[in-house]
Amino acid sequence: MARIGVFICHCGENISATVDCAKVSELAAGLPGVVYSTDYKYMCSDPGQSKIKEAIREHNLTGVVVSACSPRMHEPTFRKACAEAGLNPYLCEMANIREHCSWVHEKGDATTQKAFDLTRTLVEKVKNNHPLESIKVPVNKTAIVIGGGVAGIQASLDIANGGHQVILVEKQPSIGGHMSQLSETFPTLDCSQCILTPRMVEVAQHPNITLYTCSEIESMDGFIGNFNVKIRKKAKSVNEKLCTGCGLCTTKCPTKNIPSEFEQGLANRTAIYVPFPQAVPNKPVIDRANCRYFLTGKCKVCQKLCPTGAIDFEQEDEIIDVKAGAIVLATGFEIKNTDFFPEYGYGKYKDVINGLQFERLASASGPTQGAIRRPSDGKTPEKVVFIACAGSRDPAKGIPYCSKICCMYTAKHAMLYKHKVHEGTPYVFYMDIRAAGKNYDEFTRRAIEEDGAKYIRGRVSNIYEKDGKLIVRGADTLLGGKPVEIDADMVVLATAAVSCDGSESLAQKLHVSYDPYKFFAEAHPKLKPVETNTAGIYLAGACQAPKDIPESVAAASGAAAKVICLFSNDELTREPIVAKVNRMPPPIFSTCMGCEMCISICPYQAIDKENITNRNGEVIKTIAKINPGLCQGCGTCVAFCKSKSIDLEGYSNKQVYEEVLALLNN
Amino acid sequence: MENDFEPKIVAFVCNWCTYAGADLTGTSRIKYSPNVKIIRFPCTGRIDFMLLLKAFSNGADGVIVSGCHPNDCHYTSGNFHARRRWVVFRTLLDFMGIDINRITFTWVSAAEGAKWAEVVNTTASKIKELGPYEAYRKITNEIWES
Amino acid sequence: MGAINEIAARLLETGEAKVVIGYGEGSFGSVRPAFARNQEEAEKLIYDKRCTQNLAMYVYKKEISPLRKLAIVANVSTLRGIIRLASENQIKNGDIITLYINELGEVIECKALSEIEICLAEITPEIKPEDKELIDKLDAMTPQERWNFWISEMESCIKCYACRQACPLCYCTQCAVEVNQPQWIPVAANTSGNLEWHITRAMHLSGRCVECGQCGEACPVNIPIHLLPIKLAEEIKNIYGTVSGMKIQESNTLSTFKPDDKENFIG
Amino acid sequence: MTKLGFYPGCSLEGTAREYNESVMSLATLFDIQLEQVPDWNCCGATAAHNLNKILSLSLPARILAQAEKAGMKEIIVPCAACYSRLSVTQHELFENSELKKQVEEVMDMTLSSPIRILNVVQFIQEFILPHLSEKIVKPFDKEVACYYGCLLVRPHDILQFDRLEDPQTIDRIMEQLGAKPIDWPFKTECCGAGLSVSRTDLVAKLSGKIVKEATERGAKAIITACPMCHANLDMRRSAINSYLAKKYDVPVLYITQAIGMACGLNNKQTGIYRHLVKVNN
Repeated sequence: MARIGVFICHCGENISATVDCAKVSELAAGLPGVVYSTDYKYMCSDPGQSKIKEAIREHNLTGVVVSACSPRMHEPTFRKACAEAGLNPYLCEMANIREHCSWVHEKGDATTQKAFDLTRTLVEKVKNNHPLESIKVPVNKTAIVIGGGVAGIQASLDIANGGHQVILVEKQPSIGGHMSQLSETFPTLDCSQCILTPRMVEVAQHPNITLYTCSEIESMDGFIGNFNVKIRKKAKSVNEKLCTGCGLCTTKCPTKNIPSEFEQGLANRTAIYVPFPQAVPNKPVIDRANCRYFLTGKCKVCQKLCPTGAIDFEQEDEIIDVKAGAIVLATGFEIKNTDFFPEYGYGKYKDVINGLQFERLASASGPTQGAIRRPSDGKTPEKVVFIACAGSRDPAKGIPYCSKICCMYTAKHAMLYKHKVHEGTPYVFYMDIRAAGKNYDEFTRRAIEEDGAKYIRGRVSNIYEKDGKLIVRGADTLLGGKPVEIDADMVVLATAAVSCDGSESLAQKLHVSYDPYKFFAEAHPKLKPVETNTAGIYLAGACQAPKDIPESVAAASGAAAKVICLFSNDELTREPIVAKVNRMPPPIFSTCMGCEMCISICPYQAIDKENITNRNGEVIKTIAKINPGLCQGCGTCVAFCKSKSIDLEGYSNKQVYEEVLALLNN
Repeated sequence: MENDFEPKIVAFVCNWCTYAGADLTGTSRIKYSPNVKIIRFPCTGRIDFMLLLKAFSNGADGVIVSGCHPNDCHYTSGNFHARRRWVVFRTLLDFMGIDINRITFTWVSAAEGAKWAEVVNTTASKIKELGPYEAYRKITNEIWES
Repeated sequence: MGAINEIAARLLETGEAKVVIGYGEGSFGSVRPAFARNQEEAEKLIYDKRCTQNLAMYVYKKEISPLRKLAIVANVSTLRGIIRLASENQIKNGDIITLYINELGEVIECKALSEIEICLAEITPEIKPEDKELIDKLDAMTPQERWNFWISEMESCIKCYACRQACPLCYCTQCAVEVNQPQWIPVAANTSGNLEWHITRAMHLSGRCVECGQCGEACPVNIPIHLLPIKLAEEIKNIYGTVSGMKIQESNTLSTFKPDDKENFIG
Repeated sequence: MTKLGFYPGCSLEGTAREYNESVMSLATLFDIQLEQVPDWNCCGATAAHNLNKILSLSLPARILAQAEKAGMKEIIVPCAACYSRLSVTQHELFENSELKKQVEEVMDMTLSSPIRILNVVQFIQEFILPHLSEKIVKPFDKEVACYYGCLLVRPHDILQFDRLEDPQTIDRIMEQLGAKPIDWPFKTECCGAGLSVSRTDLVAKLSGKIVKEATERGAKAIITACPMCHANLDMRRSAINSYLAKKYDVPVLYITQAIGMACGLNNKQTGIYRHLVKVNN
């Protein structure tokens, strides 16, 4: 006979403000099989958990229902408490009366009734729960880090220094990411490359790190501790083993006018190229889309020049199979280009540039060696207008969020400009100055007060070219919306930071959630900021949301710590939510008829055939068998099985059936 | 005329997308009709069509079935299998004259808290307009009357 | 003596088959299934226009199954039933010799399942005109009228499960209707339980039904119950382009998918 | 003969009579019959929509209901303000059933389904452009400044017509006529609109900018599709010129007039003789 305990949480006033918790408890006490029922202010607190533990011991409970917040929040907490009191943790269920009830309905009888209905439903479920044992699975102690920007570099180094193998996968020919493009960094104005390149080299030289550049994730299956990943290593047309990185090949390439990605189109590169001088690995690759040989079938100049015979036009993409226990996503962000803004000339004015382009102009290693010159005619601009929130915080542009980094880097840009062009005037159009961070506000104040950047609070409505000037028309909202017109020489748009192209398909390959803007979603906005909903996959850096360098690095180290925690176990326990094929006494053995249709339905190839033999070893019957190590518990086979021969622990036919009945029959 | 019929609606949802989306509705404090009550499943693939029948035979006036958007399934393909199952099931129910307007199929992701509220509210108001599922009640009540 | 009798006699004589499942004369001008185990019985087998029953349902029955190898006299729906059973691993290649009688009345002896596939490749299965007519009629009705139609039929169902027994694909040793933990479908015959049973049966046949109509034939109270799986088979053909029981390597339509499958009803 | 619904609105019967004349002549030339919405009323493009929301919706809703009653599947609305009011109203009502109910009660008519509401540019694109090349007798061989104003493209969410900040459709049509549209930044600049009467000084300033910029960038004509814009740029030219202290004589043409001229219609047919700024053929 079931002996169920019911615990109703007030969650401070989060639940009790709209639900009469005492009444729910009282009603629950009257349910058949419920021997104990109570309510308490904070069930998840220590005293709250003690109440549960005491009740389990005192009333010899066979099942526990905690009606509180979402089980996605506290199910592990309460299951652990039950286990500590000697009750199998899988005999504990939660009714979600906060997110699904108290927070979404007005105070009243209907809300209290619903809280009770949900509680009753879970009481009926828990009556049909079975004690389950966690499943142990081995952990492969190799991590895959996807993306080699500063976050990916940090995560890789941290995990590698923790003594584990790391496979770092980078889409571009070099690691370094956006940080390698930056001139100087806020709020310290230290040189970005000076602090980043040593770490890039460290990655290349680290014995625990394997680096694949020009590579992307082809597919993934498996689960935490046991991922199988296929990496597509794209043909570089240069044999890395033979290449010494001398760079001779790049000197005579006849195709010299390809806009350099690294220089943001402000300079050109050749078809065989090293993206930038400090690239890691520092070996050239051939851009097949632009290479004369691949376009016309003639040329091969680089091959003739190469002293080691490393140029290989026949090289093909390679698929590398790797096994890993954890994956860190560090794919970063992109910025919107100027062509996103019709009102600012949608990219047709050469002297309207984006923030990254300005970084290259200001960079000592950039196309102008750090001199601020406008792209159209190379003249030093006397008036530069910086426009913050270009696209960001603008629902009409589909980007309602704040890109977070622009306020700071725009202040930095204004400052760098003023430092390089003393007689120049920087104007900054802004909506708000968001400078929360260590030494950040001081930094923006400095830009305004010491370097004399002219900050104008207002939006720019449009920009047009006239007589060699860019006419910037906006409003000064601090002066009652007074129209402002500036005849600028150059305009820098702090364009919105957006998720990378392809992040949606990567998320789908890895089965991680993403938000409407295709940034990867964390498992909990506050308490699990570097985890994803898929166990074993973690987030680092701006692939989650716009982040600056310190935040990206912090998140990367956080993700690395999570990976190292995971790898500190040889085995990990998994929830035993797996499907099972029933077994019966002979001569039936199982009601499974061996139609094998479940085999094709299983996304994890977890179902196989099992032969049942007699004493002589003859096959009497062939039935389906589920490998609990591979099964992830989706239950698709369960709903599909015609003879009801498969059932799912934790969501059994009996449990869900009783839930439906209990929910409706009040 | 005020319609004071309060329909009973059961929502069968997957844990990873819609359940989490409904959590987000809560976290965002978006209000919706209390008529809908959620039963949690690991995946839409787990939702047996027979549960929908059981819901109607136990007095539900409407049903919502919701999971991850195509390609977003936590288990890769459970929702794809479910989708085919629902296509066939709907055809059958419609062929038998069962009111398919009482079943809402939808995809609600973990980020779509507002969409969940909208799904619930539109379903609830639609079912309110349709009224109690008397036709089905009639055949289930017969068991007790005979 | 016809070709069918000669072949049956030969198979039994050579021991290639222990039993030949076929048709024999019944009472009052009807035909009945016949099981020939010797020369004498082989001579009594007949085949004519009346032989429409799908005999594939016998091949896995516990009285027949141990007699494998079997031979079976087959019309098109029997062929499809056998192929479908093979694709669900209920028959293995070599278990069964099929004696298919084609349009011209010729007997085609298929020893391997692949030979059946070749016969089927020439055939475009069509549902009976009277079934099509009734389905169209029902489709033209309002949902309310369809409901009334089916409920009045369901009221007369006595849950004898003859429909299940007659179906070549209902081979489970434990049917979903017999599961009592939970009791998905009530044991007693009542309208809602009957409705649930027939919905379940149709769903379990979806993507598998070979459209022989035997379930409807078998119904003692004449419910056109075969229309349910047949309607689904037709819809599946329209939507997914798949036809069950034509090829062994086919997978069940409902245990496969395409990412861009139709979903216009999902919001 | 193609038959289409037609809503002229007040401007086309008053200050923009020449617009109406040119639309009608063009329709005749291209074998199109424009049938007026029976018993049409004001579109509500007045101060009313700042004061009484239901009234401002009910006025255009009645026009839509009248069109629906007359069995019209689409209506051509040359005036940009009318086009905006009708489109916005239709959108709001079919998005919000409560509001729709309220408005239907007010006008005592019902709206069953949305109809297509086409502005003059869409009308030209769909019904004139396919046959245009065969009718051109005298290419419009001039630099032109295509001026869209605000109401043709805003609110973009609802109208979904052309690029919000840098519309292109009139430019493309003018190219078909043989014209060279200039690249200029003031395509959707404010002309001063309804301040025409109350604050002519402001209109002179705002419209002045447009006239000046177009002239300086070499335009020989300004092409418009809105009676309000036309009024401000043409009728207020003397105010503009005295504000700018310079005589600007760039003419302002409705797009339908430009097409009419290229197709050999006479001044009477295109109505250009009514303009205050003289048009040289």
